[in-house]
Amino acid sequence: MSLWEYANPVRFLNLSARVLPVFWGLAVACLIVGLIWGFFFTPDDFRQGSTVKIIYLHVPSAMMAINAWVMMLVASLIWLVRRHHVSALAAKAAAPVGVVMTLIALFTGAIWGQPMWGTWWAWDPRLTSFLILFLFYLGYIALWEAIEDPDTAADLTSVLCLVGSVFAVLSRYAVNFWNQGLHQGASLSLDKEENVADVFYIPLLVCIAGFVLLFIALVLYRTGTEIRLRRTRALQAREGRA
Amino acid sequence: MPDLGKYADAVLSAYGVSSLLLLLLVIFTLRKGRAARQALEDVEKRSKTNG
Amino acid sequence: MVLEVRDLSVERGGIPVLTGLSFDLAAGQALILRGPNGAGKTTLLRTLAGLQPALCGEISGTQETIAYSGHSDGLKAMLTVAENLTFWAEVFGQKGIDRAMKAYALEPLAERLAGTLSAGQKRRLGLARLLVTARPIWMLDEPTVSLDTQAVAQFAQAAQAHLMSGGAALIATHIDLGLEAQVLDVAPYRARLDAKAGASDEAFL
Amino acid sequence: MVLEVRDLSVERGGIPVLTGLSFDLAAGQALILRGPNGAGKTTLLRTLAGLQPALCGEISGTQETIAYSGHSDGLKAMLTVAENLTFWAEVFGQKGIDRAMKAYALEPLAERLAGTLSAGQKRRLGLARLLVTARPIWMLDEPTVSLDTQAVAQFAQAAQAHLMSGGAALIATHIDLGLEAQVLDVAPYRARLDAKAGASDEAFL
Amino acid sequence: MKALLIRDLKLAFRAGGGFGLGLAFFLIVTVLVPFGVGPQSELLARIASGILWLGALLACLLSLDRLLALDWEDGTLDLLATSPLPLEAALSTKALAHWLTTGLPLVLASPVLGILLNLPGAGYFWLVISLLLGTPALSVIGIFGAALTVGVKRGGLLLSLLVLPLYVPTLIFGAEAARRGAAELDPTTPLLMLAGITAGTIAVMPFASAAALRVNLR
Amino acid sequence: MKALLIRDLKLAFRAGGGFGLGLAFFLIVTVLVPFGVGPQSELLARIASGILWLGALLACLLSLDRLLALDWEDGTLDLLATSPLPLEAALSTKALAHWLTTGLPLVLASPVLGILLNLPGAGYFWLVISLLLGTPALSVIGIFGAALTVGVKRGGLLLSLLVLPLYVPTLIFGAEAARRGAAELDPTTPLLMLAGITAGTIAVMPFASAAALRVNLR
Ligand code: HEM
Ligand SMILES: Nc1ncnc2c1ncn2[C@@H]1O[C@H](COP(=O)(O)OP(=O)(O)OP(=O)(O)O)[C@@H](O)[C@H]1O
Ligand SMILES: Nc1ncnc2c1ncn2[C@@H]1O[C@H](COP(=O)(O)OP(=O)(O)OP(=O)(O)O)[C@@H](O)[C@H]1O
Ligand SMILES: [Mg+2]
Ligand SMILES: [Mg+2]
Repeated sequence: MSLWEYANPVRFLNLSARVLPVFWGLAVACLIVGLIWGFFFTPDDFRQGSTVKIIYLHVPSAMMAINAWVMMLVASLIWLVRRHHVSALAAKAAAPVGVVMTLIALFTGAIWGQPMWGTWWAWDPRLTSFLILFLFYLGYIALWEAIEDPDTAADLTSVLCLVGSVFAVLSRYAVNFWNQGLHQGASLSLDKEENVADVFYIPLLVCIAGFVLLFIALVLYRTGTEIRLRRTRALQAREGRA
Repeated sequence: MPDLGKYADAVLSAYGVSSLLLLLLVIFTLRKGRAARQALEDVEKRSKTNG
Repeated sequence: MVLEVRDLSVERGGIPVLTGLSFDLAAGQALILRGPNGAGKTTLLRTLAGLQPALCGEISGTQETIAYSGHSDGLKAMLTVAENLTFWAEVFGQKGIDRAMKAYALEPLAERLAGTLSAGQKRRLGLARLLVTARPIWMLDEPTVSLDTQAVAQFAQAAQAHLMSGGAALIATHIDLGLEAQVLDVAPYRARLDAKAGASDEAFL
Repeated sequence: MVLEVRDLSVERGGIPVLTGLSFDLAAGQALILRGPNGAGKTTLLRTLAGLQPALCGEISGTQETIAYSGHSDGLKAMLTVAENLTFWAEVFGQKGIDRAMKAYALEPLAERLAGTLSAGQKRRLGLARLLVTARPIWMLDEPTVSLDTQAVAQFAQAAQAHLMSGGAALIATHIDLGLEAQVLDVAPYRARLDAKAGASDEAFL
Repeated sequence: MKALLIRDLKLAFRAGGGFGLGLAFFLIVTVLVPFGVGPQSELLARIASGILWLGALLACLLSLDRLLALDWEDGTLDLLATSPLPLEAALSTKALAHWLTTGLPLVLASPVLGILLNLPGAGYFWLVISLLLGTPALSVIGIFGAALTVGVKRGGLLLSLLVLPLYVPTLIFGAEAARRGAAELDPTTPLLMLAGITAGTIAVMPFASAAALRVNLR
Repeated sequence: MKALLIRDLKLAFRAGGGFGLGLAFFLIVTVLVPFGVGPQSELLARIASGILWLGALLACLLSLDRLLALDWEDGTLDLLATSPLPLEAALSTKALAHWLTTGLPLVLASPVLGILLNLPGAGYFWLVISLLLGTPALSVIGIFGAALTVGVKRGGLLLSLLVLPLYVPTLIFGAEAARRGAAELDPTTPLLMLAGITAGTIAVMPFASAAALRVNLR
């Protein structure tokens, strides 16, 4: 059986009904374990003091904010090429989750920045391109909301997602060129010397897993909601036509 | 409760706001989901009774 | 046959509106679409004109042959009558608007801005546009709205001339045009509510 | 007499269009305005409705008594049919839209967004609005454009009921409404080009 | 009037209705400024309160053209003008709806955007106060401009051109109050002027707007 | 195509057509900035080139919604889509017309407005060059946004929201080049990047725009 068959809405609903409890459970478990571990049972960093605990929120949410857009990009491509409705609806369902992730990352980053850099916000390349990503999210959601016909909306938002991705990458380079950075480098890459120490590293991984699972659970659930709304709409439309 | 030192405000508000945002997201998601389920059931019931 | 339609289904807002429609249109023939409000005449015409995709079925003969005229006329309020017509003539690669101006008695209005015309005068200008497209198949959606009897006669005459010269026309209307033509009532083709015709909503039923 | 017009001149774009028009409208009476395209029917109706000033002449009886309906229907695409009607009912201080919905068979469409209606359905909604204004004099500009025969009959019935209950109506149209009414042809009142009627251009003639 | 207010709010919140777009534009202008003038935070801090006021003004300005134009195009204004509601009341109601859906959100969002521009700590309070006092004037003046230009096809930019000079006093006093607040000087005088302008425009403008609209309708 | 270009230019120059309004908006934004940030000339000189770029961008942005919306409303787009002209060509032509009536005047006016903002002498040349290279990209990206939102009633602000993030790279390189020019540094690198962006968007965007428009027409 090919993977595409799950793109049938009914099949998708059935499947997601079965796996959703698992994802919800795992997500909540990982988040609770990871965050409690991080908050209560990790030492303070010698330079950053207790603020290092923010890493358990900031890094996973920032990662998910970016990954959510990538997921939307893939889903949009699938919709454009294969025209599976579930795919378009999944992209629609993921966008608000992505926005909240972005907000969390922005907020925790800003709070972290105040003690670390002495400012809430700096026009650093990573921060700036992240902010632009936030704008793309807003535009994407606004476009979905503004268009009445669902298929038209799916097509147009997909095109926007594609073009937006290209420009997001372009902006990243532009911003890099425009200003030199202040923000942390890649601290998770395993081959680097200055990796985050293990005491911080393992609970961080648990938190990341928690955010990923939460994202999956939310997107599956929200996709189901979108499917139901779309079905309601279809039935109502037919009622009205009668 | 671990001793957060002088950064207590920062750390606590970061955790507070983040969990609030996540919670709101989950609550709104579930509420919208439930409403959608309800609306769909209503419509399906109607379409069955009406023919 | 200049236009052949086989087993066509059209949709509007994700819902099939008409299904199983088949008809032919020969050169020199006019076909009048009738049906109550909301039956799907506008949707059918837009589909045939290529403005929206068909759900299923075959349409042949619509490649670069269609002059479409919908509820709105595509007029620019700030261009004069003559400028409006000239623009469309050039877009369709034609020269000369005199014949069209004459057919609808627009000469006295030639230098008026289109925005200052009355409802019926605007409509006449919209219809005159068809004459500068040199396209063989006219697809008209309620062409005689707001026209007085004299203008309706001008339209009938222009349509007759178009048919005589080998053109064809498909016209949706509720009123009598004074044109001898076959009538196609679309009401019987109305899609049933549960019709599976590939509408975009169908996956959700 | 609910409406009295004496020696009225109306202008459009600074030029007098109709001059020396006098007529009365009694309760229970309908008057149909006829005239070729561009004669000035729309201009006359807008003047009587108080949307533009008259050049000269007297109009009496139009204070808060007029329900006007022009070429466009004042519908909001993003409100449902019921919401659109309710809004107008409240603006005119009325309650209840059921009668209006019923008169034009709009109940099945009540929850549809007005933007997704067909041309004729929109028009029906626009006409239903008249029934929630509770105003005695209707001024309608080509009310039956795009309507099918059934809807035209609904309109005739609603208008008849309005007249029976002591209302009056002034209707500009090119087609037959199936309504017994006096006819006023405006063509004879057309302003001559050099008519001095107080148009804003006159000072420059 | 209540019916009109509710309808306008409903329309704003419906898809394509424009709620939140003013906000988004405000956000975007604020974000773009550093791209234009460069990212030096000390420079940004100096221009922050001015730019925020300017951004709020522009966001307001851009939403003006949907204020009346949509109602004009679909004939609603013709019908409203023949309805029992006086045009002055209708326009005041529409201005109120505009402020609720555009001005108020801008006021609430301004502190957050202040962070992006490095607004000095003392500035936040006075920025919000000055915007709160000033934005109603922007809506009322805006509706006057909209009434003036409603007959012009796609008058958006013409509208901006007409309204901007009228906005200048509000901007001067508003930005001055915010700037003084940020520099820890006393902002009372400009704030009083601002309040005076707002009160004056609210009292007078609806009549001017209704007069302009009546001319345009004929 | 020539007919379309001529018609668009004609319409722009007719009353209410919008020619010069972009320019006026540009002027007004530039004039308002001193009211917002205060009149210190040294401060203004530092932000001048950035503000001018920003003003040009906003002026461009505001004229976008008349780019397609008018043709949509009166049915011209439906008719164009059934005409022999490919939609890609039609949209490119419209973008060209937009640039000629909006972008080019902005470029020509920018030195004059530079004086108002105390732009340093070395900056004028590079400001004009960078605008000349950058504004075509703004028009082409803009028409993409317009094609996306053309079905949305009065999509003006939504259009801004969608287009602005797309404008960011152009703005960064353009303003950077102008700033470097004004500071007597070497502006070649950003100018090259700017030229690259413009060339790339001109090559690709018409296809994306036509695709979006086709979706909207159906
Ligand atoms: C508003 C301010 C901030 C924003 C918008 C922000 C944004 C981001 C983003 C986008 C990432 C990349 C995630 C990924 O590539 O998967 C990230 C990672 C990270 N951030 Fe921040 N950040 C901010 C402030 C801070 C501050 C103040 C610190 C600490 C001093 C910090 C520490 C980190 C760390 C350690 C990582 C992980 C780096 C990696 O492994 O890639 N951030 N942040
Ligand atoms: N955007 C839309 N979304 C959903 N349904 C729509 C939409 N537009 C039109 N419809 C519905 O599609 C059906 C067909 O409409 P269409 O405009 O083709 O009718 P028509 O035959 O042209 O009617 P009329 O004689 O009134 O012009 C109608 O029932 C209408 O309500
Ligand atoms: N803005 C304007 N400026 C100048 N002349 C105008 C303007 N609008 C309309 N006219 C002219 O005024 C005259 C009267 O127009 P009006 O719209 O009243 O005619 P009508 O009788 O309603 O015609 P129709 O039957 O076509 O609707 C027409 O000759 C028209 O060309
Ligand atoms: Mg129709
Ligand atoms: Mg008329």
